[in-house]
Amino acid sequence: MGTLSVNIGGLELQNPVLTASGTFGYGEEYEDLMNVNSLGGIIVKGTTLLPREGNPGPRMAETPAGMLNAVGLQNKGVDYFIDHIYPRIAEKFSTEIIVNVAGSTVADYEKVCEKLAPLPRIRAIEVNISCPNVKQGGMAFGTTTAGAAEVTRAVRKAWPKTVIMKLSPNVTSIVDIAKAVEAEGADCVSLINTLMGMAIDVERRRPYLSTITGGLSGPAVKPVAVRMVWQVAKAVGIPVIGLGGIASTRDALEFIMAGATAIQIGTANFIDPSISEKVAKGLAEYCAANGLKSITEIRGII
Amino acid sequence: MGTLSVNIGGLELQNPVLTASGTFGYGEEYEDLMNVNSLGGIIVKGTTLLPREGNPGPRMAETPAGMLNAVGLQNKGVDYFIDHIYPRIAEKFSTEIIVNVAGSTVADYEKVCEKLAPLPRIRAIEVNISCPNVKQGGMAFGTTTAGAAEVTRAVRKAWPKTVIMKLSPNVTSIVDIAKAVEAEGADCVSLINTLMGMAIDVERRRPYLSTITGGLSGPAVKPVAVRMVWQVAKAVGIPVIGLGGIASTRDALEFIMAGATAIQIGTANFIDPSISEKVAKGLAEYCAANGLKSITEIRGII
Amino acid sequence: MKREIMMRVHSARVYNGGTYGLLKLVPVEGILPGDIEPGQFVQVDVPDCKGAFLRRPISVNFVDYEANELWLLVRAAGKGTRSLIACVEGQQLSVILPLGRGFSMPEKGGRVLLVGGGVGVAPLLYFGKVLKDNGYVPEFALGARSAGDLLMLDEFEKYGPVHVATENGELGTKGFVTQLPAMAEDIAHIACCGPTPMMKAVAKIAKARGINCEVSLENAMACGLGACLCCVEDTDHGRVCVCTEGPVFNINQLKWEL
Amino acid sequence: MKREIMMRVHSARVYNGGTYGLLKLVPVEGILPGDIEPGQFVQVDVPDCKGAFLRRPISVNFVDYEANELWLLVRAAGKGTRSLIACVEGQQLSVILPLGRGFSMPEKGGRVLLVGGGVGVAPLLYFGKVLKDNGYVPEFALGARSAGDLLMLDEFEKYGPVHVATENGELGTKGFVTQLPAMAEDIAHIACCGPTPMMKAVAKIAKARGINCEVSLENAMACGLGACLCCVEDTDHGRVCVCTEGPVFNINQLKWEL
Repeated sequence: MGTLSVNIGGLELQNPVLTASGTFGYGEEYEDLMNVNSLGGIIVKGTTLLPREGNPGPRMAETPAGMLNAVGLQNKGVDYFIDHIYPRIAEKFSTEIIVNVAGSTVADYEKVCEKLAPLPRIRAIEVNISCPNVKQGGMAFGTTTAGAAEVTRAVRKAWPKTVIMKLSPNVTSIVDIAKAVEAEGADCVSLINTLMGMAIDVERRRPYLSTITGGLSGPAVKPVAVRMVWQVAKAVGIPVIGLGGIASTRDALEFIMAGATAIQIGTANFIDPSISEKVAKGLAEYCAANGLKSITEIRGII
Repeated sequence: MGTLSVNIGGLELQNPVLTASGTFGYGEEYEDLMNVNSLGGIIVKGTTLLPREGNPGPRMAETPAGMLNAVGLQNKGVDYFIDHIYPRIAEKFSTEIIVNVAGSTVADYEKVCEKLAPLPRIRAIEVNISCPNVKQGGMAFGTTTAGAAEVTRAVRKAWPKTVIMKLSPNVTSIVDIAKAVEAEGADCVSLINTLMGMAIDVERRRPYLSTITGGLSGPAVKPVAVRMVWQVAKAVGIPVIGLGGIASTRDALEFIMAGATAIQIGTANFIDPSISEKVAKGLAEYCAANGLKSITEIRGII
Repeated sequence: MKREIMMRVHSARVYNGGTYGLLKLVPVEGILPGDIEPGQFVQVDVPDCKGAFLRRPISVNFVDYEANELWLLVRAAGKGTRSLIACVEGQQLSVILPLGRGFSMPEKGGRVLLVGGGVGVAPLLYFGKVLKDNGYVPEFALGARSAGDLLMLDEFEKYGPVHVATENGELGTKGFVTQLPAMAEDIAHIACCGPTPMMKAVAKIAKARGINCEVSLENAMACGLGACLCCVEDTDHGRVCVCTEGPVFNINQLKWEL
Repeated sequence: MKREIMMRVHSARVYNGGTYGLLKLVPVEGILPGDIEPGQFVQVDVPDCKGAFLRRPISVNFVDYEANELWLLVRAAGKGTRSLIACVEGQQLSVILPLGRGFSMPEKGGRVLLVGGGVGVAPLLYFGKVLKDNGYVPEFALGARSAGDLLMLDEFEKYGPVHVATENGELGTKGFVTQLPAMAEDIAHIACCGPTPMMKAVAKIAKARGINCEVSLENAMACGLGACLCCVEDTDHGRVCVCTEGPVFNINQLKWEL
């Protein structure tokens, strides 16, 4: 086991650096610009039972140290993924490929899991119960303990490998949600998904996004994300994957010290397309410089 | 009535620009640097029944496009305010002086209201049920509809003039909280207080704040604040005062278009101490340039 | 192939009192990639600037392979672009390039008109050069609010006849590019870039007259790599990313109501 | 009285490969306020910079009323201060000044020692000048990690004898300022600024020997005006703002465990 290897609920990663769903496509979009296999893994775009065209444009607005998006789970559906995308990326990439699974109903989640389960290279799924940009399902499941528990229970039955539940920060107590999914057998939680936000084009007197509200990400949300990771990591026994505004090795260390076992890089990929590889290298350098035999030595030291 | 005059639950302001509690002291700290009387009003530091020394230092950490604070309601108590501060600022300032009232128990809030009620120049209070930096009371009241309603009911009895309830964004549904305080007779709501956040000094492997977590403010939170103002303004019949990262006339207009009757400037005062006066002027210029007879013409046009 | 390269500002000049800036960039090391096509764009990391977070997508204005220079013509639209315009000689910028699909080569024969509005003239310069190099005789129809907003006319004149229109009548025909006499004559192919209302007006003419017409879109964009799915446009083959399927589209692909 | 004034960088130089920078600022209009006291500080708005949000509190290094110059000596501690050090001649900065309470004038008679560590030497220069102007003979005890971190020695020498210590022994006594022979002799008054451990070591000596001693604190600060209550320090008169009650405190006021 290497200095950087970590275990996220049964799945061993060569290092703690993952790319966040929806910010890294299927990895192929970045392969000209970096070595995707240098990462612990990639989490591919939110995948639903049927194809979805997502929300109309405009879907993006820049905000102070962040951005709003309103993509709304655009994807070609799980069958297309299995038939056309999976074979290509399973061939191309040796790093872990984690599929982000989304749905409008509990049955949707189950069916997507069942379809993905036979794929040998998919050893973990991240279950999205926190997308603020879809009308049905999405965040609705993630903002009550009952809803989060219900999806977890169904997915747990349909998916024999590692289940990561991705949590919404738009709640009074993310700890309660985390405990609820842990109780239903989740192997791991990842947090935070985007904060629900909004921006107005004052000149045109209308919202920037077609959906009016959207999901806020980027360095702006990092303090909220670090706080939630710290709270959840103290409260649950399963590993926590931290994300929210990570744009440097220093930021990644902040999440690890707050209690994260692994981290995801999201919006920062848009600005520096090789940032995830740089952070993986940076963590190795940090361990070497500080005499750590394992990155886990500093996990949760706050 | 001027182009900029607005009414916040019974209290007429000459313009919609207020300064946020805890960011503008008692106005005197800024009087060398700007004309305090050019504002709609000032909201003075959170005031409690007994003196409080607040949290130990360090209380501040800079974050991307924002800052965390953990002041914890340091103040000399309501009696000191009445005897020593009020006479001075009531003499000095002709603009509205609004007192931010905080407490650990419902009885605390009541008593502070009773003591302040006879002061003729205090025509409104802002009730803080959302401070993330104190152990008792504070945010605890602001994160449940029952707690928020309870404080509102008590304050409503003890305070005959305008009651503004200041809401916490650290909740699943700020609309539910706003409706609960409206139902108990609040004249107005102000939002958002700070988001609970955290930052870690990676070099020293410890949190920047003595309290570990603190309140996040500044432009970073603006998209969340605009979204919540928009949601609440659509859902309640009482006026909404918007705050959260406002640093320009453009930002103020964004909140007004989202539905805010008035706005507060907070963290931006630290960077540009005359920003509140500039925004008041900027709003007047905007109305003139756009042929508005009243700033209320663009209120809630989203 | 996409690359992220560090480039140095070789020269920087502003137009119209800082409303526009022209940056000529050279790679800090090595030579420019040889596969940059007219109509493609680059993603530029904005220099330290409080108000800009994401990269700025900027169309390729010109590639001078002899001088090893990439030219970017930028309009000061916000803090990020203002910060780019304020760049000084010697400053270094991270640039990802080349991105997207550029203009198609027209069929041979018939008039080819490159129609630009405001800073939208930018990508037409390099396209004009490549057309001329390939034996075409491109004509330019360039419009702007005032004479000061008509940019780089001397450069355009190197590659073909230039027809200009200004809204205030300071230079050329008074009015919009669509009112230029050059628009009324026979046209086989149009390549167009400018504000959306102007592109729609041109597309409407092209459609009515059966002219093959491509337009370059400017949807709000985050990654520029096809990963974030933010910059989508509805087309005859679905909701697609402008950054990878465009920015140049044939008007027949678009769902524009004309 | 506090004022916000625009100032222009008249000259900028760096020390030790950019670890430190000295900015000499002149008001864009008019003359410097006449009430700037040694040990006070200013709040500088950082030029466009992605990583810095708040103003940076910087101590007054020197005021040259004849040249109408305010000098700020800055250490590159983070993005904001690096951005300040990178300022070039002619650049304009918003500065709020003068802020806080500076050093007290010592009682006449007896040795006055100004003890500085690292960039903490900054406020001692102007204090030394004012002391000399008022008939004192200040001595300076200045320490740093290496010779390159000992700043502006030629300036200090204008106002009194300078004793130096470096941790690596490159210049002066090897070790800390507390190990300087000048510290062992009789001292009536110390004014001290530097890293907290160094100030505590000096305060311990002063307390043990009954020397009147003031130190300048650097608590994390937001407004600098006494409004936000972020920079508090526990004192014998309660938890007070360093920005208004300090930054200079007599060690007897502080709750330091020495």
